[in-house]
Amino acid sequence: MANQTGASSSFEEGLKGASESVAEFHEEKSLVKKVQHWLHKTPSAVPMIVLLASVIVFALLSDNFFRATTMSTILQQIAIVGILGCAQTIVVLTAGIDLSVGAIAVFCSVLMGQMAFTFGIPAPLAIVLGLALGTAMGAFNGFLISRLKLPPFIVTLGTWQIYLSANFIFSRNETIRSQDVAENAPSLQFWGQSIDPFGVKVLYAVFLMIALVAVLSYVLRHTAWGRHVYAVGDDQEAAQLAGVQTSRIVIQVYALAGLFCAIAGWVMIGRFGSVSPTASTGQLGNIQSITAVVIGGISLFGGRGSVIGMFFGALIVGVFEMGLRLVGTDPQWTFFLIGALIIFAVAVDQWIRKVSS
Amino acid sequence: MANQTGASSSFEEGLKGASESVAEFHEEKSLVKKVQHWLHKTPSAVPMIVLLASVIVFALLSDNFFRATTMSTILQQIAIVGILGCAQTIVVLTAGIDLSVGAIAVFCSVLMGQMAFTFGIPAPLAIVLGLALGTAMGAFNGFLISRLKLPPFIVTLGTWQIYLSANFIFSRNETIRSQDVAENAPSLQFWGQSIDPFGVKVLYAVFLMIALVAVLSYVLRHTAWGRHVYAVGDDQEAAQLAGVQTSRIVIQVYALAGLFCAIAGWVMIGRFGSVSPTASTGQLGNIQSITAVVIGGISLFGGRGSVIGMFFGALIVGVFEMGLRLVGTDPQWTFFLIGALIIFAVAVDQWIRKVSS
Amino acid sequence: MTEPILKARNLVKRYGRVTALDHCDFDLFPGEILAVIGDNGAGKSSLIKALSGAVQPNEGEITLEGRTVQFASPLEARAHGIECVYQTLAMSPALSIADNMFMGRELRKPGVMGSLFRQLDRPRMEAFARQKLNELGLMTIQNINQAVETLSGGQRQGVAVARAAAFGSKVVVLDEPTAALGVKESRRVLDLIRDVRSRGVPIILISHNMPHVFEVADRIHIHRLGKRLCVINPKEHTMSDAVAYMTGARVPEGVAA
Amino acid sequence: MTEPILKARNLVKRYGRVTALDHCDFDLFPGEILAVIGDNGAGKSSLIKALSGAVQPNEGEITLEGRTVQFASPLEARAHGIECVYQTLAMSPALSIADNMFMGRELRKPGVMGSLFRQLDRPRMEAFARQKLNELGLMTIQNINQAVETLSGGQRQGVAVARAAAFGSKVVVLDEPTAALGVKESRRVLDLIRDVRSRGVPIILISHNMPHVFEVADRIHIHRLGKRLCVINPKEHTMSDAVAYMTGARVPEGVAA
Amino acid sequence: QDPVKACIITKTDTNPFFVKMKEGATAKAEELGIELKSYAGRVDGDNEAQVAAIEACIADGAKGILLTASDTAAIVDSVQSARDAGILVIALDTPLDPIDAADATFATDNFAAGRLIGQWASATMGDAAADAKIAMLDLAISQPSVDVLRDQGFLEGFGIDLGDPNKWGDETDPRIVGNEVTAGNEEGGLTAMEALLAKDPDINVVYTINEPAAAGAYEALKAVGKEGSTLIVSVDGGCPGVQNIKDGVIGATSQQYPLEMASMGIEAIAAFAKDGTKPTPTEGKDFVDTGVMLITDKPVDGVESVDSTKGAELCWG
Ligand SMILES: Nc1ncnc2c1ncn2[C@@H]1O[C@H](COP(=O)(O)OP(=O)(O)OP(=O)(O)O)[C@@H](O)[C@H]1O
Ligand SMILES: Nc1ncnc2c1ncn2[C@@H]1O[C@H](COP(=O)(O)OP(=O)(O)OP(=O)(O)O)[C@@H](O)[C@H]1O
Ligand SMILES: [Mg+2]
Ligand SMILES: [Mg+2]
Repeated sequence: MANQTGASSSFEEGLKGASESVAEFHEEKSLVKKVQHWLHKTPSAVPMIVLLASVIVFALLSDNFFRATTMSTILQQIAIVGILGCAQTIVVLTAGIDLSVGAIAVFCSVLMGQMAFTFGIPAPLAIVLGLALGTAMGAFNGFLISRLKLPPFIVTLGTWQIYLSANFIFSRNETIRSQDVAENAPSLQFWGQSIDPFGVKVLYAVFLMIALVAVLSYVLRHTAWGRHVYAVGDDQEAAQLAGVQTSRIVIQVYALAGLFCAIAGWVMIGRFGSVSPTASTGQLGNIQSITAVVIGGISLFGGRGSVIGMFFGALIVGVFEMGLRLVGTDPQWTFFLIGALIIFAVAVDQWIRKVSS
Repeated sequence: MANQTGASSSFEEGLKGASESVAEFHEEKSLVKKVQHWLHKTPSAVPMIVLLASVIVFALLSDNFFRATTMSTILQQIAIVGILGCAQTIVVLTAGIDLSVGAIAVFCSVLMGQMAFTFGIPAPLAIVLGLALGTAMGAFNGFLISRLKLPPFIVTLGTWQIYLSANFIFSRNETIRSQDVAENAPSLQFWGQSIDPFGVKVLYAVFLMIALVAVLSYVLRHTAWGRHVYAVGDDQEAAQLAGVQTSRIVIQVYALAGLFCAIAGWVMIGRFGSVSPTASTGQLGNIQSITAVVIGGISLFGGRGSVIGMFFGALIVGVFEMGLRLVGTDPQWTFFLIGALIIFAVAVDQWIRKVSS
Repeated sequence: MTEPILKARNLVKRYGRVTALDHCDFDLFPGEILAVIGDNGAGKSSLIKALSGAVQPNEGEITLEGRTVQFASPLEARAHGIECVYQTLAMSPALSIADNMFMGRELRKPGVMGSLFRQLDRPRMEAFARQKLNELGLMTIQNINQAVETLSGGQRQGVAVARAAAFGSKVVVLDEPTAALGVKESRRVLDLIRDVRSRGVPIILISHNMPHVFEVADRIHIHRLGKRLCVINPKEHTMSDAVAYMTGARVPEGVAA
Repeated sequence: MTEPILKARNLVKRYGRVTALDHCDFDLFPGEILAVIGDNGAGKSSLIKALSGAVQPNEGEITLEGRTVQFASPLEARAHGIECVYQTLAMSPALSIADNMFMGRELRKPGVMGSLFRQLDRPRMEAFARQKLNELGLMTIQNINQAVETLSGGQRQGVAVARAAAFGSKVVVLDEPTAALGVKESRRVLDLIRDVRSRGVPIILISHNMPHVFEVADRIHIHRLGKRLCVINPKEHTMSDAVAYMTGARVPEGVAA
Repeated sequence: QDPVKACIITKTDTNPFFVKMKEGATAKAEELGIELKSYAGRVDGDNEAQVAAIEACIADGAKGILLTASDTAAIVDSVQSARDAGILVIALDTPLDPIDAADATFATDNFAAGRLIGQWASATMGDAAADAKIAMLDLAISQPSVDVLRDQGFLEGFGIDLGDPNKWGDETDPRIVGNEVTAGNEEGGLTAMEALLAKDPDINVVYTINEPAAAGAYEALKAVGKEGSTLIVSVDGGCPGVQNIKDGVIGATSQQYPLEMASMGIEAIAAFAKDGTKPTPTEGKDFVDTGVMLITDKPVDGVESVDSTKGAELCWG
C-alpha cells in the first residue's frame, strides 16, 4: 500500500529527515524568575503568603496576638471549619456544592449523644453508628445528585433543611450537658483532650484536622481516585467519555463528605463538651466552609484547587477573627472588617498569582 | 488561479452539481410529539406545571388554601423575594452569584428611612437617593468582580457582611415605627397600598414584581444587551473574543442588580410598614433568591435559563410554605417538609424535561 | 464474506426538531479499516456516538459479534472493547497530559506504595506519555506536565489519538483524528492506523481528507442526510466519484434517487 | 515593495516554563493572502493571538499601518479593523447560530421598536445567517435556531468563518478555518478567502493543508519552534520544500542552521 | 498600671435589647475606667461564636466577662475554663444551666415575664378566654431558651396546659391556632401572622416573642382590618414598644431592664478586680433579679402593672 503514499500526497516527501528532538528553549534563571516559577508550580503557597502577612500585621497591632497560646486557640477554633472544609473541598472539586455539611455535623453529634444517652448504646458503638449515619446522609445527597441528576445546590439546600429540622425534632431541642457526657460517655469527648508540650495546650482535634487535610491532599494528588474527582469536576461529560465512572465517583464524594461531617460532629462534642442541637454550625457551617474553600483558591466551577489551599483559607479567616477580637473592635465593626479583609485577602492572592505568571 | 484547483485536488471535480437544498426530514406530528416539542421550546413552562400541580394538591389537602385571599397573600409574601430574584437572575446568568442582595435591600430601606427622618430630606428625594445608593453598592460589587477579577462568591460574601454591618452601625439598630412613617413620609410606604377589586386585596408591590419580571424578560430575550448577558455567562472568554465588552456588561449587571435590591428595600417599607435594620431579608434574602432562581431552572454555571422560570420558582416556594403551614402545625415539621418538597419539585421538573426531550 | 463484527440496522436519532440519523445501517467487518465520509452535519459523529453508547438511538438495533447490545454509556461500550476518539476529544482541560492519557487506567507504583497506598506511578506514566507523543511526531511539547487546556489544538488532538491507539482492543473508532494535525503528525497517525489494523483490530475512521481515506481504507461508507448512501471500494471508485456521491452531485449505481 | 500593513518584531511569549514565541518577526502586506504554516505547537496560534490582542506578548513590538500599537484585548484590535477566527472558535455554546453570528453587532428592528425599545430583528438576523451558511454549502443545518453547542464540528466552524468573513474590514485572520470542514465546504471557504482579498482586505491564513495553502497564498510564512524561519513564494518552492523546511528536514537557503 | 479589661458577650448584637445592654455596659465601663470589648454571635443561638469570644477574652487577659448565653448548657465548659483562668463570669439576662456555673447571675425571669402577659391577656378577655383563638409568634425553630421560657410562661399565665415545659409547640389545647417563627423582627412577625390568619381568620390573641415581632403582626392585622379587635402581647419594654402600647398597637408588654443588668455587671467586675469580692444573689433566689414589670394602659385586677407614661420613663431605648 506504500505505493499509494506517493500518489495521494506527493509533498510528503519533504518529511524525510524531519527533526526528531524535543523542542527546548534556553531560559534565564534570575531569582525573580525562580520565585515566580515556584509560585506558579505551587499555587497553594499563595494563600500561605497572605496568611503570614496577616499574622505579622496583627502581631504588630496587638501584644497578645503573637503568642503560642493564641496561635493554638486559633487552631482549635478552626478545627471544625477545617474538617467541614475537607468535606466541602472534595464536593466543590466535582463542581458541586454542599450546603448541608453543618447540618450533618450537628445532627451526627446529636445522634451520637442521644444514642449513648437515651438509648443506652455504648459510646464507642454510638460513635461508629453516628459516623455511619453521617456517611449515609452524604450518600443520600450523592444519590439524588448523580442518579436523579438534580442540581447539587437544590439537593443540599433541601437536605440541609431536612437534616437540621430532623435534628431539632429528634433531640427535642435538649442539650446534653458536659458533665453528663464526661461521666457516662467520655469517649464522645475524645477530641477535646489535649497535649501540653511547652505549656501550650493543643487539642487532639487540631491534630485530627491536620491529619485529615494531609491524607486528603495525598489522596487527591497521588491516587487514581483523586484524579477522577478532578476530572469529574473539570468536565463531567469528557470524564465520562474518557472512562471515568462519574456517577459512582459523585456518590462516593458526597458519602465521604458526609463521613467528614460526622467526624466534625464528633469533634464538636469534644470541643464544646456538651451535645447541643442548636449549635450554630448547623446554620453557618456551610457558608464558613465554602468561604475557606474559596479563599483557598478552589474554583466553585470545579476541577481546580487543592485541599491545602482550603486549610490556609480557614486559617486566614481564623486569624482575622481572632486578631480583630484582640484588637477590640465592636462586633459590628468586626463583621464589617472581616468582610473587607476577606475581599482584600483574595485580591492580594489574585495579584500575586498574576505577578507570578 | 483557477487553473491550480485541478492540480491541488483533482477529486474536487466531483463537486460539480452538488445538491443545493437545505436538508429536511419528515416527522410525525402526534399530539404527544407536539406537547414534547412545545415543552422543549418553552422550558419555563416546566416549573409552571409543577406549580399548578402543587396548587391542586394543597387545595385538596386544605380547605383554606384555594381561596382568592390566600392566593393574594402568597403573592404578597413572595413580592420581595421575587424582586430580589430578578437581581439574582441577571447575576446568575453571567455565571456569578450575589450573596449581598438581601443586605443591599435592607440597607437601602434603612438609608431611605434615615434620610427622611434623621436628616429631614423630603421622602421622594430620599427614595431617589436610596435607589442611587443601592445601584452604587451593586456597581461596587461589579467593579471588584470585573476589574480585579475576584470570584463573585467571595466579593459578595464580603460585601454582604460589609453592607449588613454598615446597616446596623448606621441605623444604630433603631427601628422607625410604622405610624411615624405613615405620618411623616407616606411615599415610603407607597408599595404597601392595595387595590381591592372583588374583595381580594392585591398590593401594589405584587404588580410591581410582575412588571419587573415582564420587563426583564423582554430585555433579556429581545435586546442585544440581554443576549450579551447570556453570552458572558455562557463562556466569558468566547464572548470577549467575539467582541462583547464583557467587563462593562458585568459591572452593569451588578449595578442593575443593586438597583433591583434597592427597589426591593423600598417595597419592604411598604410591606412591613416600619423601617427595620434587623429584617430577616438581610440574612436570608440571598439564599431565598438563589433558591427561586435554581428551582426556576436557571443554571448556576451561567448562560441558561429565564427570569420567568425564577418567578415560578419563587411562587413554588411560596405555595409550599403557605400550603404546609395551612396543612401542618409544627414549624419544625414544616421546615422539614419544605426541604423535601423543594427537592421533589426539582426532581419532577427534571423528569418532565427528560420525557419531553 | 464473514459476519460483521459490529452491525447496526435502522438507527434513528432525533434531537427535538432535528433528525441526525434517519434509518441508518452500518457494518464493520473484522480486521478492516472502514472509512466513513460525508458532508458536514451528515450524521457521521452521531452514528458513532450511537454505536459507542455516547447517545441512545431512538430506534434501531446494534449487534456486536452477533449479539444484540444496548450501551447505556460509553463505559459499557468500552467494557466490550470499543475505544473511541470523539470529535470533541473528551479531555479534562485542567489535568495534565499524562493524567488524561491514563484516565481510568492509571498505573500504580510497584510494592506497598502502589498496592496499599494506591500511589500513582507518575514517572512511569509521564515517560510513557512522552514516548507515545514522540511516536506521533509531537516534538514541540516542552513540558509533559502541562495542563491539556494549554496545549495547541493539534497537540491536544495528538494526545487523544495516542490514548485511543494505545489502549483499543476490539474496535477502534477515530472521529476526524487528523483534523488539527500537521503534515508530519497526520502521516504518523496514518501509520498508526495501519499498525493497529495489523494487530487485527478493525478501525472506523471518519475523515474529510480524501487522499488519506483512499490511502488507508479497505471500504468506504458514504453517509448522506443521516443515512448510509452506499459502501464503495476505494480501488474501484475514484475520489471524484466519492465526492460526487456524498455531496449529492451524483447518485451511485443501485441506489434510488 | 510597499510598507507592511501589520508588522511585528522580536515577539516573545512565555507561559511559565513553556516558550511559545521566541523572538518572532512577522509582516503582512496590503491586499495579500499570507499563509502561516508550521508543525503542531510551533506557535502559530500564539502569534496571531499576540497580533490580535488575545494575549499580551512579554517582549516585542507590533506596528499597524506604521504606528506602534498595543492591544489590551481583542476588542481593541477589532476596533482597529482586525477580525479573527480563533482555533477555539469563540462561540457561546448555549446561544443560537444567529445570536452568535451577530454577537456585538446585533441588528435592531426598524422604527420605535428598534430605536426606543431596542428590540432585536430576529427574522432579519436569521435570514442573513441562513444565507451565509448556504453560501458556505452548509445545507445540513435543519434548524437555524439551534444552539451552537448542538451543531456538528464542521457546522460550528462554518458559523465562525461566516462571521469573520462577513464583518472583517482591515485584516482578516483565519486560524485553521477548514480543519473540520468537508470537501465542498472547504472549497467554498477558499473561494470566500479570494473574495475577501478581492475587496482589498489582506488575509492571514493558518492551515495544515498544503494543497490549499499553495493554491491561495501569495506568500508563505514558515513558522518553526516559535520563530519565523523564512518566508517563501509558493510559485518558487514546491510543497515538498515547504514541508521539509517546517519540519526541520532541510534548512532554507540564507538561514543559519 | 494597665486598665482592667472586661468583655461583654451578647447573643447577637442586632437585637435592640442586646444593643442597649452593650451601651449600658460601655457607659458604665467608661465611667469606671475599664477597658471593655464586646462580642456577639451571628445568629440567635450561636454558641460557637460565644465559645470563640470567651477564648479571645482569656487570650486577652480580661478580668471579667458578662455573658448572655445563647445555649445555656452548652457554654458551661468554656465558662469553666474562663473561671479557671481567674476570670469573673457573670451571666446576664439568662441564667446558665446549672445556674452556679457562673460566678453570679443578673437576670430577669423570662418565664415570669411571659406569665405576666399571659395573666393579663386572660384577665382582659374574661369569660371569652375560654374560647380564645391564640396565635403564637415565637423566635426560631431551634427554640433557644428565652423563646421557650417566654412562650411557656405566657401559656401558663393564660391557663393552658404546657405539655413539656422545655419545648414549645407540643401543646394540644385547641385554643392555640398555631406556632410560627419570626426571627424576632417586623418582617418575621408580619409573614408569620399572615400565615396564621390564612389558617384561621378569627384569631383574637397574639403572643409575640418581642416588640418588633408584635409591630409586624399588627401590620398584618391592620391589613385585614382586625387591628382593633385583637389583643397583642409582647415582652421587652423597649421605648418603641412602650410607644406602641401608648398608640394601642400592643396591649401589654413585660418590661425588662438590660441597661441596669449591664451596669451592675460592670460594677461587680470593678469590685472584683479591686479586691476579689463577688456579688451576692438577691435574697431567696439563686440570682440577682433585676426585675420585670408589666406595662399596659388597660390594667386588670390581680396583675400589678404600670401605664405607658411610667413605662416610657423606665424604657431602655
Ligand atoms: N444535541 C443536538 N441537538 C440538536 N441537533 C444536533 C445535536 N447533535 C447533533 N445535531 C445535529 O445532527 C446533525 C448531525 O450531526 P453530526 O455531528 O452527526 O454531523 P457530522 O456528520 O459528524 O458532521 P461533521 O463532519 O461536521 O462533524 C447536524 O445537523 C447537527 O446539527
Ligand atoms: N496557556 C498556555 N500555557 C502553557 N503553554 C501554552 C499555552 N498556550 C500555548 N502553549 C504552548 O505554546 C506552544 C505553541 O502553541 P500554539 O497554540 O501557538 O501552537 P500552534 O502552532 O497553533 O499549533 P497547532 O497547529 O497545533 O494549532 C505549544 O507548545 C503550547 O503547548
Ligand atoms: Mg462530526
Ligand atoms: Mg494553533
